[in-house]
Amino acid sequence: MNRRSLWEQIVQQLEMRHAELGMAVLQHIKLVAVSVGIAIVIGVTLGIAVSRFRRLEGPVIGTAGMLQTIPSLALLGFMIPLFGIGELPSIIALFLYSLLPIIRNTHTGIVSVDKSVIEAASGMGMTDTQILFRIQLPIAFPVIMAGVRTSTVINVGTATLAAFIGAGGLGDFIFLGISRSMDALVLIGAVPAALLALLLDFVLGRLERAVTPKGLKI
Amino acid sequence: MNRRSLWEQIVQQLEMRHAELGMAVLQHIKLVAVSVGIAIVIGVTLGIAVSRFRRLEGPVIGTAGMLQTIPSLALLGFMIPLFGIGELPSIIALFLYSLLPIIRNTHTGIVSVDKSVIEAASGMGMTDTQILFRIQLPIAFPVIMAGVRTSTVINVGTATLAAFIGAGGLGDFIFLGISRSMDALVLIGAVPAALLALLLDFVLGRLERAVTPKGLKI
Amino acid sequence: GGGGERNGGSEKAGKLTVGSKNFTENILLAHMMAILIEENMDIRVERKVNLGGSNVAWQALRNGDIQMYVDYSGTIVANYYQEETGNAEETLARAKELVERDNLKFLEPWGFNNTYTLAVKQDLADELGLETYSDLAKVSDRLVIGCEFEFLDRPDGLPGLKEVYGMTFADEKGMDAGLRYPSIGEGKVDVINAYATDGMLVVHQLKILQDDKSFFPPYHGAPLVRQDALERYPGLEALFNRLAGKLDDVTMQRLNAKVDAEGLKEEDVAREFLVELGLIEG
Amino acid sequence: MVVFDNVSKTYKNGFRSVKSLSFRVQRGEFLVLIGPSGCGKTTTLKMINRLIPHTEGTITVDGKDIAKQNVVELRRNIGYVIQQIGLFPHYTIEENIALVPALKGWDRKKIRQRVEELLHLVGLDPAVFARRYPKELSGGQQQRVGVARAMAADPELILMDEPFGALDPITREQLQDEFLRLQKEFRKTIIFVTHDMDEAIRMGDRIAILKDGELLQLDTPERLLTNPVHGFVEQFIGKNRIFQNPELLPVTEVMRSDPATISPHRSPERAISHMRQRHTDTLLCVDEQGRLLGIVSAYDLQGDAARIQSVGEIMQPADPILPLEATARDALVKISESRFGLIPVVDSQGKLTGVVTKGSLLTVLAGRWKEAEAGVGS
Amino acid sequence: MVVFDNVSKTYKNGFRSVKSLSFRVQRGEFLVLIGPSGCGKTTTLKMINRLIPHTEGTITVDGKDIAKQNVVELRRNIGYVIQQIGLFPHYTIEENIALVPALKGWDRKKIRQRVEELLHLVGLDPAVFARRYPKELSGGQQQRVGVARAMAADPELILMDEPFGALDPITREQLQDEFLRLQKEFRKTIIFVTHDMDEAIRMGDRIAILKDGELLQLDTPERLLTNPVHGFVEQFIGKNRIFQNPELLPVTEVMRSDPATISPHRSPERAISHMRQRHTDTLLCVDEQGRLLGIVSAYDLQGDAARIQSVGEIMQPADPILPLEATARDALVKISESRFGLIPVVDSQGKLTGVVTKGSLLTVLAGRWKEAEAGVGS
Ligand SMILES: Nc1ncnc2c1ncn2[C@@H]1O[C@H](COP(=O)(O)OP(=O)(O)OP(=O)(O)O)[C@@H](O)[C@H]1O
Ligand SMILES: Nc1ncnc2c1ncn2[C@@H]1O[C@H](COP(=O)(O)OP(=O)(O)OP(=O)(O)O)[C@@H](O)[C@H]1O
Ligand SMILES: [Mg+2]
Ligand SMILES: [Mg+2]
Repeated sequence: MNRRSLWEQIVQQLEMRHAELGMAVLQHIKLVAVSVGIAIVIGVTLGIAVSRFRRLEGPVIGTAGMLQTIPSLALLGFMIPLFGIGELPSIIALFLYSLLPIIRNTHTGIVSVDKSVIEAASGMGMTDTQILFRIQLPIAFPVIMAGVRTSTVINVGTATLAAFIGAGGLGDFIFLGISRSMDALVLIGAVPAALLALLLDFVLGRLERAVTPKGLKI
Repeated sequence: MNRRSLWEQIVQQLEMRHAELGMAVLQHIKLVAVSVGIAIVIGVTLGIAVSRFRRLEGPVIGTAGMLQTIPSLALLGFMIPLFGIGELPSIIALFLYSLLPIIRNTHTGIVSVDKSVIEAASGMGMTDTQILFRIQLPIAFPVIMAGVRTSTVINVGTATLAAFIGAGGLGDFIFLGISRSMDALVLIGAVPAALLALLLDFVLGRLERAVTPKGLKI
Repeated sequence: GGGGERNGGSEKAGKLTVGSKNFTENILLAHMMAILIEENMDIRVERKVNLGGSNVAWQALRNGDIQMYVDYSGTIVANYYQEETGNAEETLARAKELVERDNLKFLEPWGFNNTYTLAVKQDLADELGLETYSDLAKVSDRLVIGCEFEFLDRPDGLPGLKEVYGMTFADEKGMDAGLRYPSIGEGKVDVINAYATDGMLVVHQLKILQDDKSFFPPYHGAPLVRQDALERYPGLEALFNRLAGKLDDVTMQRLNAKVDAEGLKEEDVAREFLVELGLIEG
Repeated sequence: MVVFDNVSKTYKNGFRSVKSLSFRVQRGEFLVLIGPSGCGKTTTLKMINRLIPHTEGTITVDGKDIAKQNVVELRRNIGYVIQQIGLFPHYTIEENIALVPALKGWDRKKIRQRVEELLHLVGLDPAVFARRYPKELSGGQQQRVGVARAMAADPELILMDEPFGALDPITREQLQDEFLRLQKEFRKTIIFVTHDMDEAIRMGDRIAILKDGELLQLDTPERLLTNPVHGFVEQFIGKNRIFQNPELLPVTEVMRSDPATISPHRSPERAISHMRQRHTDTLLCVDEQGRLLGIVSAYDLQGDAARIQSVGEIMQPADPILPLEATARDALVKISESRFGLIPVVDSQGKLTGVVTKGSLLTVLAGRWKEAEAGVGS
Repeated sequence: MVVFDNVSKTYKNGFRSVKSLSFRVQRGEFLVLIGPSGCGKTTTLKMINRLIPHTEGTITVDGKDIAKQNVVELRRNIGYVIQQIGLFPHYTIEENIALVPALKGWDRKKIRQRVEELLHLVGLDPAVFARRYPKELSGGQQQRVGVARAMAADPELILMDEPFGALDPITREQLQDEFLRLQKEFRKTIIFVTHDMDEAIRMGDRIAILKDGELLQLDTPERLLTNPVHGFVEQFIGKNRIFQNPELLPVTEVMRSDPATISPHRSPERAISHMRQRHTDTLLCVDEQGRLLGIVSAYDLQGDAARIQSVGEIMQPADPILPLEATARDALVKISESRFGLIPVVDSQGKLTGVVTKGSLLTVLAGRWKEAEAGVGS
């Protein structure tokens, strides 16, 4: 069925669509950045809350988990009456999907901090909040970052679904390619998405290394 | 547009489809159990490898991350020529999607184990393998389990996509419901999926608690 | 199914897998094929309905994971083989010709033409006096269109429409097929692309506009079956041809709506229709 | 400042690690908790800052029941040196110490000064160590940082759990000295856990001996040493402790209280026969009130016996002499200066109460040594 | 067994924590490493089992260069007590101790027995502690488990980093005794880090004193005490150490080497004038070869002088006497038994070499005490 080689097709499609592709990449980054950004803030907060008030653990992590099980199409569908179509519902959906790894790793990271360090800190009269921000979060940082990085990478993949609801991004190319059986188009969308995931993970890794205090490095 | 109330619709659909629903739930569990099972074995192994040979970290975690970015439709599409449709390609895809949180948390968990404990262990002549299995893995267990639980819950959601490729499961109901705008059908698929996620998370949590040695509990 | 004895066991017991794409009509038709086989031949039928789109079904068929499903002439020509479509007869002939390359056979169409069309809400149509695509073109700069990705991109989709009718929409939103109806239902878009036989048109009380310049190619639906299956079960082709021409657009729309609007089970609707036609016993 | 009233701690597994503890620590007092491993010292300490909640009784700090106090408030004013050291691995040494002052809102310059001051105090050169991370320090260096950190915000009450356990004697002694100086100067109240009796004796105003969660004795080091109320206390103090710490032993313990005396008016003959009777070659001259006047020796007498009427004429001034409050250590140091090999001990009125001889000193010291030896096998 | 040849360690930040260390530890020897906090003791120890790689020189264990040996093999045969204790938090006490034997494939029953035996050895009741987790133990209890764990598989060479640092004196002494007994009985080679000089003296066959990464002196406790080669060593040992450890001081240091002697054939008159001359009231009788025969006292002489021809007739047997190898402690213990307030010291041929008197003892002991006092200010 391929009258042209895959490579020729890719070149042809890229010639035709390079401007759109640039836009799609930018749009994809925007979707990921905004949704993960919010997810970090909310997810870390919830993770903290859960590690502080143990009875919240079931409800919060359970809810975040249940959100993960809602297929994106269903979630997007439910959102149309509330938020319409386009960016907003996509970002909300992506945000909801990003929560679980961040919440769970924040929680696990915090409760794994060495007890004698916590004891020293509370023994010197630090409030729970101070212990949290100055001791637990910095020491739990690598574990939390593992959650954030997982979440971000998954999010780059999930963000292709924004195409379903008219929010653009690289998903436009991929799903178009799929529905038209044009592997070239799929690749034009999928390769930048994969590269974007690698790039974001790399940047977050650098950030992690830069922010992790020297004393915690191996 | 709904001439019957949502509740009536649900009742009607359940009456008509309860047998299929039961099958779908079992099928869903099978897909999740098999794919997560394999992902735990391979993911933990890779996580260990990555923490042992630090130069593997980039390639392995990068690859697992890139896999996450491939939209499920594209991944499933690529797999048809190789594995056809049905269970096998679904399980392979689900397995691939489950790797990242497990690999990453295994790695993070292992490298976070208290240095003086490792020093004591290696100082008494334990081989790296013995340290791994008797010291690092047990102590990293809560962090690894956080990854496994995240992965499992996400997997329950992703497994709905198996419907695309004829592997059945709860996705059949959800996607039919979506394409027909029948919330009742969506719910009949989504609610059991959510409950399944909760149940699996609960079971894994119990398992975690049962297996975590008393000395590590808070 | 258990109608094996009726044919006196002349056929050697075997297995066939019937597939379908992931929309109501295609699922209904798959069930019809399956029921016909079950009721008339001593063959076990497996249903792999609701596959994720044309592409999945098409690949599964060529792989041999399924032996048959219902496809459309325009889709075959334009989508799978990426050739120009012509009028109904040309397209059908071309489709039949093309699939032979892949050892498939496109059987006789069952009657309906599930072509693309454009739909707006009834009240908007009333308000703006919309009947035809040309009417729509005049006010299109004030309207937002929501459509499937492929429609947005295919030369025989929106780009061609814009050229032929001179439409210029205020915004074009590509989205998943399943989300078009809720989007227009909630007023987030004004116009959507639809299929002529969609049951959802009835549900959402949408008005189908007239393709007054006959822009869209024909999409006549017929079973697409693997050659090897036809050879192995010689009665098969004749069995399916019994339905040829029996399902016009209106009938198809009615059946689709039974599932989409009334929430009936696809298999039940299919069986009921076959009984109605007298092709199987009730 | 700190009052325990019938305080007990029962762990979840039913183990009672502290049993009905009652004691009172004055402001400015240095109390040492000591006892065998696992006797409940750490538990007692941690109950004060509520790191371990007590299960019975009441603890008050500064007159306020700690159970009813805001726990952060309570701890903010208590310095705490944890047994496991527990430095913050992600902070440099400097940041570890600066943390509480920073939380209390001190200004940067003051904090910087304080950190430098404290690092010097614990014997670590700020130029070398301030920017290192805990894992780059030796065990003893880490421990010292832990001490500096507890003192950073200048708390009134300091709880210290074996703070010098990992230090060599020189560093330890320097820190002990600095600490005592600071404590006396600023009247800090300190509760100090140690397992080292020497340290306890050196540092403590009072020492509490715990065993199996019970308080056996709480007393000043001197009274504890001379008056152990319990066999275990005695054993724990160590039989040869006194021998090693002659400054803790009152001179009255090493003197003979029946010195051979004579009135200065007596004749030399009388003196000689008295010496023979008492098996001694020196007599102490005293007046009617028993006040010490001088010393007469056999050698002097033998030479001059014919020439004189009364011993008073050849009596030598008694030097050195020791007051009643003197210690065995004073006696030890002075006995070699003594011409006669003995030192008279006089009370505040100058009255002779006893005499320390080489023999009496050695008898007591060696006697304790022999006891210790006998005790080893038991 | 362990040989250091010019070994140095330079950390990544350029800090040299161990400098050109060379020494040799014999099989069955107990070597103590001691020195101030941060001097490189832990570093030295960890270089032996390659937990810290040395950057220069060679270390051999059992004749093999450790750098060329399989590291697991090497460590498997070396017991190691880590300074931070480092118990495995997820294992019970029992499991912590049983781990290495289990890895070595011992059978269950043997392991069980060994665990019980070791827990008893370190003074923890297996019934109470075997099933607890580390966090449920006090600091000292955890430390003891660490010691038991290192010994579990009965290694030939044991490295111990401040293993008794958190223990009270009684528990510590018990463990020290047990350890010495075991070491002598099974000829273990032990390298032991401590900061406690008493412990070093008590335990070590030889003691190595480190400072700033350099080896200042490596010697037996006796030679170290009497012959410190370096001002710092002397300071570190502590001036009053001898006074506290009379068993370390040879009797020759506290005796007078010019005892007043007399031949048993001499007349009583001659003896009395000799006594007066020497300011003493006892004379030691010796034969022509200088062998000790007995003691003559002034009191005995005064009574019997007229009745006898030679002092030999009233000479008393000399008891107690001390051999040359005796210590000041022996002298201290025996002096009070002595009727005459002195103890003759004889060599192996019975020849008189000196005499210990109360005066000579006190002079030496008090003299050191005074030195110590003078030293405090410096
Ligand atoms: N990772 C490191 N980087 C730089 N210097 C280090 C590092 N680890 C230790 N040091 C330094 O090396 C020196 C020796 O450390 P070591 O742990 O051997 O001391 P130590 O003799 O065991 O002291 P202590 O009795 O206090 O335990 C110390 O001054 C310490 O500060
Ligand atoms: N969580 C716990 N559960 C049960 N028993 C405990 C727990 N924590 C401590 N104990 C026990 O309580 C007793 C007192 O412990 P504590 O830590 O106060 O001892 P300590 O006097 O500080 O000893 P050390 O000098 O060894 O540090 C010990 O016997 C210990 O085993
Ligand atoms: Mg303690
Ligand atoms: Mg050390």
